[in-house]
Amino acid sequence: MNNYDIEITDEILKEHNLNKEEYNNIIKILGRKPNIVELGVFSAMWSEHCSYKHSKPVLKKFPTKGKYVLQGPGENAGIIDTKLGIGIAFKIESHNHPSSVEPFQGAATGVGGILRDIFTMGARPVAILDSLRFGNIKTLKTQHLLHGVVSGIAFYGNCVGVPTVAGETVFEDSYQDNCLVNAMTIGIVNKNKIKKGIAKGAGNPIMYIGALTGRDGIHGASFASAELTEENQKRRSSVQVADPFMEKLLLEATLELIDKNLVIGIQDMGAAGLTSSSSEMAYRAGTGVEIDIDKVPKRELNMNAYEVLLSESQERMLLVCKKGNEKKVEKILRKWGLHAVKIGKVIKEQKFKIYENGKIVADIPIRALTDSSYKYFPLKKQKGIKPEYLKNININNDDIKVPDNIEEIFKKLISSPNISCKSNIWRQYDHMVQTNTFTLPGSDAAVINIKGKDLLLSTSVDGNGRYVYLDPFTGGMIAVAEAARNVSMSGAQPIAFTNCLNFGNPEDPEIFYQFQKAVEGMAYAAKKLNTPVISGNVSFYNESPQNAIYPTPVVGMVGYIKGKNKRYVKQYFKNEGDIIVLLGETKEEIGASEYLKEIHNMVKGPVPGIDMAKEKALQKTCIEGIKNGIIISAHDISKGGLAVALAECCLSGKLHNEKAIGAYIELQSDIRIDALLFGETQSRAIVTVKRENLLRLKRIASKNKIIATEIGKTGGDRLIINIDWAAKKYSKKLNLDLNEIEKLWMTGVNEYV
Amino acid sequence: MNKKLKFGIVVFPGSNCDADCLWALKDVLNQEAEFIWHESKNIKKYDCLVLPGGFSYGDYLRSGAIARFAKVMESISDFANKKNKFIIGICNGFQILLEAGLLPGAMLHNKNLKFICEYVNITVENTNTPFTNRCAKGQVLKIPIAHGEGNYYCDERTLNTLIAKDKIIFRYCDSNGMITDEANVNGSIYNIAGIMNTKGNILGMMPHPERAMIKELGSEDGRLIWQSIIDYIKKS
Amino acid sequence: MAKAKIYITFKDGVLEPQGKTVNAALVKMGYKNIKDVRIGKYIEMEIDGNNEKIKKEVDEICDKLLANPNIEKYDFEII
Amino acid sequence: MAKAKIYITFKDGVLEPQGKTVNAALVKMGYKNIKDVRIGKYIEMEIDGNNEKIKKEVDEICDKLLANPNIEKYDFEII
Ligand SMILES: Nc1ncnc2c1ncn2[C@@H]1O[C@H](COP(=O)(O)OP(=O)(O)O)[C@@H](O)[C@H]1O
Ligand SMILES: [Mg+2]
Repeated sequence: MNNYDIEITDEILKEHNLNKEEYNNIIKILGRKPNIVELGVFSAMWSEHCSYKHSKPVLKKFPTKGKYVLQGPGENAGIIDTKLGIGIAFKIESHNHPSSVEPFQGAATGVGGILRDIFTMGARPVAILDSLRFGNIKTLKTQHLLHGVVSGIAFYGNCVGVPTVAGETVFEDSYQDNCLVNAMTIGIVNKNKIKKGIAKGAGNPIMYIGALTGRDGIHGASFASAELTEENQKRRSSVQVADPFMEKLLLEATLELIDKNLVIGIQDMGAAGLTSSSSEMAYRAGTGVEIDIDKVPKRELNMNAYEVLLSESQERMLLVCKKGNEKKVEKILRKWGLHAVKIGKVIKEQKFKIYENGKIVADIPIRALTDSSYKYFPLKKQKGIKPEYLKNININNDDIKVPDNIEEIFKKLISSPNISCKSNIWRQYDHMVQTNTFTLPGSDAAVINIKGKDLLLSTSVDGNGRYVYLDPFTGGMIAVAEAARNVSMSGAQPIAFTNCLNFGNPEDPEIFYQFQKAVEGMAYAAKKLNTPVISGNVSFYNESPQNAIYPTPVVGMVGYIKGKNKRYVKQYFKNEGDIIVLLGETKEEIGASEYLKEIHNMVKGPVPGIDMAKEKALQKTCIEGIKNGIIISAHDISKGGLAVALAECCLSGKLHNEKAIGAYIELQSDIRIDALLFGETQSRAIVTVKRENLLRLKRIASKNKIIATEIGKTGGDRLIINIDWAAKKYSKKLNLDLNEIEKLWMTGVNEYV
Repeated sequence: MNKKLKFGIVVFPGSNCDADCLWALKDVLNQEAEFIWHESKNIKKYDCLVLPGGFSYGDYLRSGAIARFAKVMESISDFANKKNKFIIGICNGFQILLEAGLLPGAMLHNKNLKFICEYVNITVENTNTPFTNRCAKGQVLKIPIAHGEGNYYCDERTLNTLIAKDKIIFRYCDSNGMITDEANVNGSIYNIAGIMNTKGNILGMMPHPERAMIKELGSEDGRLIWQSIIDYIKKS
Repeated sequence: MAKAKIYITFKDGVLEPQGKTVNAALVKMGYKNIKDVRIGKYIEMEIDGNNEKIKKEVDEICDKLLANPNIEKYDFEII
Repeated sequence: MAKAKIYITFKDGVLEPQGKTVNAALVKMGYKNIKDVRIGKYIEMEIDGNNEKIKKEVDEICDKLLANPNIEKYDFEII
């Protein structure tokens, strides 16, 4: 018999990440002192991870409604409508801390978690994206993390049979001690089969399905919300092991249950496991739950209520079905080699009631655990203060000497970790299974076919921590703009996005300022682009005693290509002899660029400016040009600027089973060469057209007030860039052999994975 | 003569290319195709069985090792012994056929120890088979692979027999059809990408023909293999 | 209740890439005296039954499922 | 030349999906008396050097490379 009525000391409170005030509130809520089980439950549910206590007020700034939004934030995943009878469910989630400790299992279970969030909605997962950030690639530590994370994602996604179609991989010192592993999943769901995490109908059984409960990840929720100190590194028992085969069975069984209308509500057991899934489901339905710990299927001996409630064992789901349907549920699970066990029931009283050995061991009002408007809920009214470092962060272009060894600089950039090709990463991911991947990794956005519908999905995941660090508001805007831009480069209309907000310790007002401003920037851009936020995730405390990570919001955008002929393009030059057009204007902006970092070893602003109206106009131009069959290829200009973008247009055909095609470029310029070639001015793209369509493209561009400049022609096996400064009577030429730059492009990261 | 063939696609727990095969056969090639649950015994009515790719039982012990004990496998040797019955195992399906002893040899980890997903080139070594009669000898097919354990291995005697009896159907090659070490992505012995049994009615191959069915996916070469089977059965 | 300890290794002559790779990695890490690395499986099983029967069964299980006789050999002990 | 035999298994309490799956398969195949299966690694290495040094080295190698200390434990013998 377990005795849970132990004295709650300061020590114990600290271990549970609860302060005195919160503890006193718990006493007020219960009208008595909590026992240790209840304390554990509060600790988990009030942790940052589950309660969003710092972020909630800020997240309200996001636009979340729109004509395509079927399900906004608040559920396991958001859903957008296609107006074709199906919805698209998607969400991104972080698994940063687990991956720092144990990269393979951490990343793998991260993928598992986000897959479950999608299929609990009744949606079949059709794509995974991964957004990864590590420290210096030259260090053994980073190589170890990179290797573990990539093989963990591959292990899981490949086995479950969902293609990993796109992602991003960034290396920056600020992530040396805190790598970021964000994974996104997209699923498709029949509109009338959408399921939610609700425990409706008093008397209905609560069924447990999936893997057995072990002592994995106990303290996981509070663990994920504490800074990663050396001591935490040693708490290794909380490592969860991934079982993708179990996930695959669970996926098929869940979708079959939903298809056969046997599900009232369903949710996966994620952070804070059984506790959060059951209480959230009850909260959404305005009910309560009664759970018998003895009935919960366990993997280990002598597990007590505290452990069972807080276990974060993977591959488990909680389901509420109609009373009387238990046998039918069990039968389907048996077919898939799984079991369903009734562990409790829905009750009318809005309480979280847990029994063990016939005795009640936890009795808590549901709202106290889940409702942020509840009187004693520990919402934090944190204030942000503009960080000191921002006061002196911008350089003057004139302080940077104009270089003359441009070819060398180009070669250094093309082989730098953030710009070089990541093909050895995605080569380890099955990115073709399900036979829908029309645009493979290696283009701005992945394009996914939806069989049987006049619809393609386009998706990209993007963030730029350095921009946000140097200018949180603008950086936030650019994160959204870039993700939307990548999607529109394929010809798709961006519809909505999900986001993962990776930041340091929010209790630090300077970090909180970064958070607030970045969200404001993102919200602003979202409104301007008409792309609401439908789901997301916040990951705080990404810091080590040495430093916090760059504030890193990551945006996962989804767009549509509609119509019978489903027209879409890729980023690489398609034919010899096509006309190359630069859309947008190049300004003298070198701040915050990859060039400034790699060549001048400086992380300084100003971040390139962005005018959201211009941005939208650029995207519109591309979408229209592609839809009308005028634009043959389109690639936006991002990291590394114009020169790098051109090289990518030349080379990336090779990643898509086609050949590399050179280009001859002539630029007229009045700005300095490094800004022209490597600056990261926003809202620009390189597109190609047939000579006879040039005028039509120019018309579309001018209608949208976008400057379209013919800058060259495709062909040959070299990239030649001629630059002419008429005013200065000066010219310069870059002449690059594609084979040579391809080799350089393939180093950088590929040799380490 | 427009009679459709009946394909049965075996679904093991963990199969994940089953739906792709169904799509390729039914939607693209307009044949009759349906799933067969791994516990089923009734497979007589099919002309051709497909063992699809995926991770049967997670591939947790060895790829294909557990799946070969599935109930459906008990009827498969019988099926294979009948006249005009064909089996094609793709990727995990190939691994299962090896484990079941229906094809000789075994699979090891890829030589770089990593999962590899990409388009590869394979040459057609023997066109006088039910699976390749639509191809030209030496023709280079562009078909994707996606596996971590596709490094085909067999002992020397087996290899010699395979060569002597012309049972090696596909080999990894470069885009010009040259059989090189560099083109041997996973380290397979003799660049082997696909083999056939002695009787000539069971094919195992690592590349995924069902993924190379429409040009949007990068190649249509996979059709040649399916179409060969269809033609062959219709003629006989 | 008895316990079986089963050791599965690759047959001689089978070039298993894992062992080779680990060997190379170790030499690169400075362990130049490592000459040969072979990676196999170690399986523990709990079994009910009498010793004679168990022995026969474990042998059967190894032969049928746990090892692939084309490339692997096995050995076991019952304790 | 000495030989090291290394056994790597999962730490107690850590989920071991491989063993679980194999166990279920064996029961389904009719071996109903199999109660628990755990799959680990068995590694054989040939090493040059004196026994004391080898012991230290193998221990180091296991810790650094062969086993994942987050979830695995190891044991070895030198013969
Ligand atoms: N970790 C990864 N997983 C999958 N694909 C990746 C990964 N990292 C990069 N990629 C792919 O590499 C290509 C280039 O990525 P990136 O430089 O981030 O593109 P962009 O600048 O257009 O956002 C994209 O197709 C992207 O999907
Ligand atoms: Mg881009």
